[in-house]
Amino acid sequence: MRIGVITFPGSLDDGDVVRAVRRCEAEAVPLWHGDAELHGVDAVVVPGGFSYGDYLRCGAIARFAPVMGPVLEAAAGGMPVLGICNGFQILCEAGLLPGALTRNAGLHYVCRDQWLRVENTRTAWSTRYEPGAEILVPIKHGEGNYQADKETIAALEAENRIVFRYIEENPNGSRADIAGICSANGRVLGLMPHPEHAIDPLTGPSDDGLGMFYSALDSLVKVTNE
Amino acid sequence: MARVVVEVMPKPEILDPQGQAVAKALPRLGFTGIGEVRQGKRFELDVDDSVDDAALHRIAEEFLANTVIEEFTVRRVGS
Amino acid sequence: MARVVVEVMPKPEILDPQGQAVAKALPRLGFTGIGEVRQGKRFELDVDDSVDDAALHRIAEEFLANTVIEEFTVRRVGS
Amino acid sequence: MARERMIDTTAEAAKTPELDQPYAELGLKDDEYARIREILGRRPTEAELAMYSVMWSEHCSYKSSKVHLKYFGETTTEEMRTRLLAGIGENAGVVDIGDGWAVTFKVESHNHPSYVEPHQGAATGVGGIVRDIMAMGARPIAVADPLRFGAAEAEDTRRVVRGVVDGIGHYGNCLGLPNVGGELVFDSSYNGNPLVNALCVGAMRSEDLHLAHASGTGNKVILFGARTGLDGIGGVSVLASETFEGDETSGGRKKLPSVQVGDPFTEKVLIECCLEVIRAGIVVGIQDLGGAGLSCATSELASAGDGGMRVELDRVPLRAKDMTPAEVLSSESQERMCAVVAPEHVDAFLAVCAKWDVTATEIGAVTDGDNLVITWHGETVVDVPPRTVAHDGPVYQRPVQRPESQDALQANTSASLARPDDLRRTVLEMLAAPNLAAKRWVTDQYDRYVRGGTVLAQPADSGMVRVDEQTGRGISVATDCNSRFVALDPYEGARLALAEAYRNVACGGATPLAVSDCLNFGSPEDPGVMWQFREAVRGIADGCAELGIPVTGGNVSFYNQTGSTAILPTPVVAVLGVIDDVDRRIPAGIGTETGETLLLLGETRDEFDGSEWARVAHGHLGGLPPKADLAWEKLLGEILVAGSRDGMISAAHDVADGGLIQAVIEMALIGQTGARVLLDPDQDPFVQLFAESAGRAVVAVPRSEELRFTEMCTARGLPWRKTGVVDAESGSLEIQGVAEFSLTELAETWNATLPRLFD
Ligand SMILES: Nc1ncnc2c1ncn2[C@@H]1O[C@H](COP(=O)(O)OP(=O)(O)O)[C@@H](O)[C@H]1O
Ligand SMILES: [Mg+2]
Repeated sequence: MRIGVITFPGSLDDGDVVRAVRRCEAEAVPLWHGDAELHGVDAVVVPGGFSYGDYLRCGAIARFAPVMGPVLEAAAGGMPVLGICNGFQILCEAGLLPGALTRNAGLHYVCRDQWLRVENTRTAWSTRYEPGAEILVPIKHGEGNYQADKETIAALEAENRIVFRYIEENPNGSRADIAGICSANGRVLGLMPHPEHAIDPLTGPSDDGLGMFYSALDSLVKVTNE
Repeated sequence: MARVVVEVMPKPEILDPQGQAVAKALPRLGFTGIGEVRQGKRFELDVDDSVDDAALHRIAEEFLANTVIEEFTVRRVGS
Repeated sequence: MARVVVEVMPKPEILDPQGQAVAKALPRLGFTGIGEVRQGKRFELDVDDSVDDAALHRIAEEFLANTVIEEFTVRRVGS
Repeated sequence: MARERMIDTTAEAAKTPELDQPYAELGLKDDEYARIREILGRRPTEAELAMYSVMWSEHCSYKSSKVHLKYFGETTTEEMRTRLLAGIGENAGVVDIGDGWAVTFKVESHNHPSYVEPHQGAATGVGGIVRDIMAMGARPIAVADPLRFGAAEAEDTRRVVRGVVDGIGHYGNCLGLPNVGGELVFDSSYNGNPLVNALCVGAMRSEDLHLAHASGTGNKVILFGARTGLDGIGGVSVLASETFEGDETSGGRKKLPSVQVGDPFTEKVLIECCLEVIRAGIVVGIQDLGGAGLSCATSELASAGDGGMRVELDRVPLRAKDMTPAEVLSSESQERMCAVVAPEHVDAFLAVCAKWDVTATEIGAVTDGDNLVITWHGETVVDVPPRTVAHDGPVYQRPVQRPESQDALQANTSASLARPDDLRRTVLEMLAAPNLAAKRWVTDQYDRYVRGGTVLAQPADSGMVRVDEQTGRGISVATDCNSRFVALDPYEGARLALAEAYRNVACGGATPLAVSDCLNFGSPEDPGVMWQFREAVRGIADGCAELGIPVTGGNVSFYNQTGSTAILPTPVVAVLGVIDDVDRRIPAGIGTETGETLLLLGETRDEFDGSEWARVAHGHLGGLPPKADLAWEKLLGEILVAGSRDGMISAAHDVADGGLIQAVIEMALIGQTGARVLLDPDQDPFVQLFAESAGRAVVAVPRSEELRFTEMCTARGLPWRKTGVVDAESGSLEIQGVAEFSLTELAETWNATLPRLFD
């Protein structure tokens, strides 16, 4: 299995995603923002960081990068795509996911270990979790406050597209405690928390994040078998 | 060369934590009589005369503003 | 109630990385003919009629703008 | 055109030897100016004057501190140097940590800018120290930020705290560097003068070590990174206005604020770009641009090489219009680096820069002459021996005098202070005091996870990051300084700062290896301050000799004062440690196993002078600091490391501000596990709970290891006492016979203070 990891100028957690992918014994394929080519990968991760400095708005400049063209095409064709933090912001800016991520309600950047509930275990990135599972994953962002109009939120709820919700405490004011959402077909997932920083209790609060990467591998195996 | 101003403000129905924080802080600093505050962005662009209004509108709509959460105005303010 | 607009822009001699990033990105997005871009803030305040211009000036100067690196204008735009 | 004619050249200088020059406004003394004339055999040009004045400033030339700092070198033995690959004098010291890895670290201050513009001042402080580390050829891997602010409740503190923390967070987070530690101290002596110190650690393969050299005639000098603007020129704008008569239309400029705005994104790509050219082996030397900008970079590069250097200054990419050569040389625009590159590698170098979209320009070359020659549109504006700018600045023997008030200060001990009856209340009051309260409000604004190698970070005693993913080798770093102790006795206080940082590193299970410092003091023109300074330097140096670890570098910041009152002397000490496998790190929180024993290592004495209790309960500062016994600290360190190696310790925390009870409460809250504290019936409970005797740590030891561990302590002569038991079921902390607290009550008390003050 080959999982592509995009590096934009200003990406920070790309190396950590590569580490997480390797931990699951899949092949991590570095993808460069300026290269409009996915090099035959089976899935793509858009990692966290401050792409292009996150000037203007988070993700606003990155979504125009050459590599994003093929990402949009592949997503339309059902390829699993995961956007983490800045990656989530980029996917929203690019229109792959609805809504937008705005300044945290507390106006501070927040780095902490956060409990999440897994609300949907049927997406390409969440099948390894038990329904309703509670997982502990770091968050670290200044603009993770998910906003969309009422209809969009209602539709996300109705279609069970809210995949992860903050529990115990909402760290950023996000509507409906949204931590992560998916596309209508469940193949594209965006979330603010960082599964790649929860792969080993030595360097993170848990290894709960590995489930996301294993889920993707499962879904790829299934697709291949079908 | 013309100077163009693009103003981008959060849509009224979208929560504006920055504006709210300002409104909340003002009385603490001894300033009363301020009701709601909204905070947005202001861009000043130096624009070649070859750039027409339609292009400016697209720059604002597709790039400077995120129309999911923001609204914008474009204005030429002279050269 | 009046509507007041405060515009805050980086001083000309101060680095404006945001504006620069926008200017640099535009050609990549296919928009040419834009020279310099500067990015600032825009505040809309709903203000009681009791608040006079001097108070508004102080709010802008002491709070909304950081006059070490920014300059500002205050404008009443009607009610 | 008009302006170009007015550029002051060396030819012009030779023709107009008697021209009045504004050297005093630029901070040069009469005799310093006379020396410059003597060196050059003529008056300096405007650009030369700008160069000398910044490079001979206190900040760049260490003119007041040099004679004292020499003591660090004199006290460093060959044995202490064995792991040192580069020491004092380089951009940052470099230490061999094993497995082929070298680590470099340094602390710098950005105090004054952070008061004027807290966000940008602090942000650019981080940016500057990171470039120092890059200049050694290392990849920055972690940052830490020792901070001191005015009284927590004071009027202006909120503005400064919020701006500084936001600035450090924004810049460091955006660079992708985990923030793994620091300090947060409030004291009214910092009211008008916060201390914003920033530390960066970098790692590299030993063979990649790059010192700033410019050897090799014909090698090219390349400036890369951000464009050069008018930021941070401050003093030098005097030149413009003096020469061009002030008003803006004729080309003079308003006095510019010396504020620089940082662009962390540009710095992030600069890091990647630098590392790529270093890895490709296509640079001869590399130098950061920090204070004094191009003046510093060109003169230091040139004087570190074996020849001269020629620079075409008009090739420097500018951001502002009509800058003069003096302004270009003095600009402190951020996010710039300078490299020396062999001609055959220039294309490859520029290609890497293009890949990262980093502006890069060849601005000159190494020559076989002796001088640094700088031209502007073909005319020579600087022609100087580079060493005279970079290294031969003035050296002062400032008067040193122990202040008369010192005796009275030391005589005013805490012995007469009323001690509390209600210890329960005192525990809670202390826990909520701004200097002891939880630092989460600050540390939650910093990314500690990025790079995926952080093993310990706040609220642990030290920050620890993995350096080698294969072997698990890692480094650890802690910074400390109790400036109240330093005020009472600068020599002992500085040794205590060293002792505490050393102990904090050992508490994580790492072996301390090297020291860096950031010496923050008042005005060097005050003989009393110079006395504090000299004593502190001696204290650190002697302490290092006792511990057997070298000082590898540091930074001096003078003129820190609120009004005319100097800050408490604050020599911040940073200790770097190594651990062969981060998997055996010792956490600070208890709860790995229930029923573990809590042991207090070290000895508790009735020591309250300068303590946090004296401050909180009585606003008192006087007497003599606790005793520092470094042989003992060393032994304690060895025992902690041995305990970690043999799996005998499951948690450890040093005992410092607030005493034993503060340490135990923190261990319980971090581990979210209750405990019972057992006091010695023969000793005063107040003293046991709150005294700040040095050389102590609390460790949690699994029952099965208790005997083995205590026997080791006894055999090696380290006093220990059983001071409690971990009680996972209780959800509370009980001090037997004194008081009981639920963990919830403690957590709320500990966590509430900073949000209340600063949100
Ligand atoms: N400004 C800061 N930035 C980052 N971490 C900090 C800062 N201030 C304090 N910390 C962290 O908070 C924790 C508690 O600090 P402190 O009580 O000063 O530790 P110690 O007494 O062990 O030196 C430590 O992990 C320290 O590194
Ligand atoms: Mg400690």
